[in-house]
Amino acid sequence: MTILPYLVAAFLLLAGLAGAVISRDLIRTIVALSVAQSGTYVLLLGIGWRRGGSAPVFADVDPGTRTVDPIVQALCLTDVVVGATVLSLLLALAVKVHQSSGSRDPDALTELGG
Amino acid sequence: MTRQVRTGLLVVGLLGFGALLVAALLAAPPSGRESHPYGDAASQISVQRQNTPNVISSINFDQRGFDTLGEEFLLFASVLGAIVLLRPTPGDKQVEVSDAPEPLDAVRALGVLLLPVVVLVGFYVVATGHLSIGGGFQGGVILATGIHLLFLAGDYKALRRVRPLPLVDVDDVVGAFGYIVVGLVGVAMGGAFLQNTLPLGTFNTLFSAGTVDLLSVAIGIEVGSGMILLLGEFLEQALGSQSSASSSGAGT
Amino acid sequence: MVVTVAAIVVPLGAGAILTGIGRWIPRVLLDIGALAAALATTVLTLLLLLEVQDSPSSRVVTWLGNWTPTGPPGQGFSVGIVLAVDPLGAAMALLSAVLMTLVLVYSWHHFTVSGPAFHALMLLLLAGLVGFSVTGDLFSLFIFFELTSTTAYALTGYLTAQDQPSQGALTFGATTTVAGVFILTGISLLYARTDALGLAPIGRALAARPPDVLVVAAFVLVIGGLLVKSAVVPFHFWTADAEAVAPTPVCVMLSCSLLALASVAVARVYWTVFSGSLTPDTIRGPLIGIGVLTGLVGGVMSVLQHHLKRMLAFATVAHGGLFLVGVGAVAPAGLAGTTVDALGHAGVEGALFCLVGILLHRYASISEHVLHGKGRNLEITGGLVVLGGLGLAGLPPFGTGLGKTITEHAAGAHWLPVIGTTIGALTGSAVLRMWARVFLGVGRPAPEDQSSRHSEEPADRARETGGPHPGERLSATMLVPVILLLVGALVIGLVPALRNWAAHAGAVLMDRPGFAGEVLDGVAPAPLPVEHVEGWTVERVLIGLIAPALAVVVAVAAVRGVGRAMESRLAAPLRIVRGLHSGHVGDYIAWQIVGAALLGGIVVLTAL
Amino acid sequence: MTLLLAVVLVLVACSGAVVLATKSPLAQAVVLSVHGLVLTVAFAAFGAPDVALAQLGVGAAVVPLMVLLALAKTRSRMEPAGNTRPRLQEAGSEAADRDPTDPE
Repeated sequence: MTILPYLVAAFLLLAGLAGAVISRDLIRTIVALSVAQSGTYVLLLGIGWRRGGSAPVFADVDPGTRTVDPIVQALCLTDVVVGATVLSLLLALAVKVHQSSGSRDPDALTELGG
Repeated sequence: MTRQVRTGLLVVGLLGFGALLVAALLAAPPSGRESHPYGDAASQISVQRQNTPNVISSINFDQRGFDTLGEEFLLFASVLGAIVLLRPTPGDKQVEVSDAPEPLDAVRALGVLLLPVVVLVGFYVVATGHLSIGGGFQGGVILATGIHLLFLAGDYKALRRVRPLPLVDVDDVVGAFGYIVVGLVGVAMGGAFLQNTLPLGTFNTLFSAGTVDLLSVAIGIEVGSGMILLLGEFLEQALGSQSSASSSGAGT
Repeated sequence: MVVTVAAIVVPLGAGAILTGIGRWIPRVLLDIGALAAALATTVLTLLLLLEVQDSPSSRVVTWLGNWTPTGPPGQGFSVGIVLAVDPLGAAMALLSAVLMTLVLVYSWHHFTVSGPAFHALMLLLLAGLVGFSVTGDLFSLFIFFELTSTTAYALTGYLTAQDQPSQGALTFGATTTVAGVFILTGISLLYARTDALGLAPIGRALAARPPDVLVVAAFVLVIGGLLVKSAVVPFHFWTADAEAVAPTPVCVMLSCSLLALASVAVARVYWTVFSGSLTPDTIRGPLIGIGVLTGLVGGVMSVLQHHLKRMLAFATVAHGGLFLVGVGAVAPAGLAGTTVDALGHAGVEGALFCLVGILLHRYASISEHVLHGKGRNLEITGGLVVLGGLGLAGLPPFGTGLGKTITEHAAGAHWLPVIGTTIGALTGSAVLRMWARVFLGVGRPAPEDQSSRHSEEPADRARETGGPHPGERLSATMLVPVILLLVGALVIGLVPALRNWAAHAGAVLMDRPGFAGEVLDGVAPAPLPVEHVEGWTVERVLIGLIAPALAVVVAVAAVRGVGRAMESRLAAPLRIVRGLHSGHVGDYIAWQIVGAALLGGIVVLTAL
Repeated sequence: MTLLLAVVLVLVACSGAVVLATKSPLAQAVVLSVHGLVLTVAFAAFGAPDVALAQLGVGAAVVPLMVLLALAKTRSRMEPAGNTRPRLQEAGSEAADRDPTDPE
């Protein structure tokens, strides 16, 4: 159990990168990158997890309660939102590429070679 | 490179890179460990000094508020960039938007009924982010998705009506600039940039935690309007305009 | 203290305001507003540099939100974020602000835009660059890295009328997204080990125990991510694709500012975070090796291009390799070489990009083939191109030449001057050959590249500049920035105090215990020994003349067609090198993974 | 609690793999949404309700929707010429997620 989150994170990361490399469709490439990004979220939360810790919100619980690490959650939270907007920018670029070249297949886009 | 070469390169790279990554993760302290000194210190400060029950909000909008400033402008830049990229070029002709085929009445009714509820929840989540689960990021996302329930309900024209893009545009700027202004409050009151110099109020009440809530609202406005603009632009692209310059570019 | 924050917040705020009001104000007010913001940032970063110079420790430390650390000396701890400006950080911020001001002046006349997005994104890019140079926190370094990436590839894809910009911007965007994932994973690993996000506390915690595979992996991930921005083999592929299609002002910012900043960031992160664990000897070999390889690949590729922006982009890659050699010298003098070279290169390369932009403005083409002989009556532009080409080759007393010789001596290997001369000769010859063909019209027209062929149709390049303007008088707003950039590159090579200042700046950056003590405990560090770096000597000037001379010879040979025989003999290996630069997103990401694996393997061998 | 977490984490890995293995781009967008939902559950199980809330909106709704819309926009051009009239309608219905797996 103690290394399972790490292994899942590494799997998502590596598989996502691999998917981005072998993809034959720019939008699939971007989706694969988002899977790789989700690996970093799992890794962050896995690192900050504390066995038996509660959520770091002290609205209804005693201030002394043991919680999981709030720092990684703050990092992860901002990253979830920002990761999405970065992906949107990539998607916009993919739309634009398709608009002018008529294809989403990176193998068919050879204007920028050599 | 041919596909075979690329795949071969990938396999070699993944083997090496994966081995390094997994070895490093095995050498890391295991998940679930007891010691989290930074996190515990942040919790303590949040609850005991800053009157902020939600530690995440205290970190995002107080202790590490500068990161959030950067994140906010990252979002702002992405939205601006996506709009510029998706904006119709002179060759495109605008096509009058036709509604998608009639959805089921039940779906439409559900969407229309849910809309005010979701929007209300969004505002609530933004406003109480310093107290309980939520805050500007989450509330903003809820607001943006909530408004787009109308699209799922098939009423794109209605969506266009309730989504006054120029206003949202202004909100986007207000959210981004508001964060800086709140940050400057700290300077105006003789402290550092983004210093939480406002009265901290009573623990666990709405008007407490000083600038945390203000910054959270600024982020809520920014995230909400940014996401609405993004989704709006993608919707306009998919449904509204159609490229006529396409044929000239194709086949090159 | 206030100045540091203001230098980041002013361009951010101005970007937001321009976006808000830009739609209702005429273009000229937009230009003035953006220019005023860039000028204000220049003044602020200049003040910051002066403040840093005045400080006895050569650092200005600002705890944001006033979260000043507490705890006994040696164990200072804070939950907040720190901006820790050292001389090199302030200088890089100033460089970015100056370049931004100049390109905004340049784009006044050159660039046809509608709406405020271009100006706003440029200012946000500037804010990102300043923040990237001054932050003392690893996570906010990542945030500013992402801010520069996002704005940069949005700006790259700005000209959406044709397919190329989007494609170059997409490969750029995808590779930097992968780089972001790398860096974030590295930060996570470091957080798991040290429970800290600041450069200083992480460095302190890592120094307390011997290195292991986690430290190596974190090093590879964070540095590997940064190396994407400093365009180092095999992470460099995006550079030419992005710059081939980016608007000229954006090319200048990418080539001259971002690349140099990323190289300095590599040095900063290594010295403040990892140097207590991974000793300098472990990274010296890998960094110098990568730098040399990058220089050679960039130089060869530059000669092979006939698309002028791609040619200059590869010249940038080649010089970026030399920057990394300076970082890999792991000594103050090495960083001094990197700094001087980076500043000189910014002047020369920035001027060349702007000059190519003038051709683009006039003839709506940047293909060497199409432009053949077109520049016959552009004497001033042509003369400046020659000066730029010689400067790129490192002609004394250009700052590029001085930086190169300092770097070579600091790195120590006796064969390095040969490499440096080769890189200078290759990149310089490409520019001089282009000059001979375009401005003199000698020889046969250049062959066409796959990439330049596509930028020929008259309508194509018109997007950036609003159509060809063949008979127009050369506008002062376009020419003055070019001249200022070239003069700057000369001054940097001529002011003797600069190189000793740069060496001192390098020593400050490398002082990990002093940095941690000042940031975390508020203890002024022990004074550093005065650095002295040798500048131009007769011997160095003579050696420095070899590269420009060779560049002229090679350029003449190329124009006369002598090179063609050699090129055909070398055809197979050259075709392979060219073929690797395929413009394919998947290829580039695959190379990133392979590069990280190789770097990891080498550092594991040297460090563990 | 830890058992739940372990099960959810395995599910996360599986849903991620399914996203990558899905061939049809439209189906992939839907599976991506499922992956986002599974991640939401995992974040909640990690004791991170704040992150889970953001992920619910972003990962399960916004990103898949944008992918769908990008597909709708880019798909139209791949169809043979002369078929332009009905394609706006199609794009709309497709993006509206009525039956995303159906190619026509």
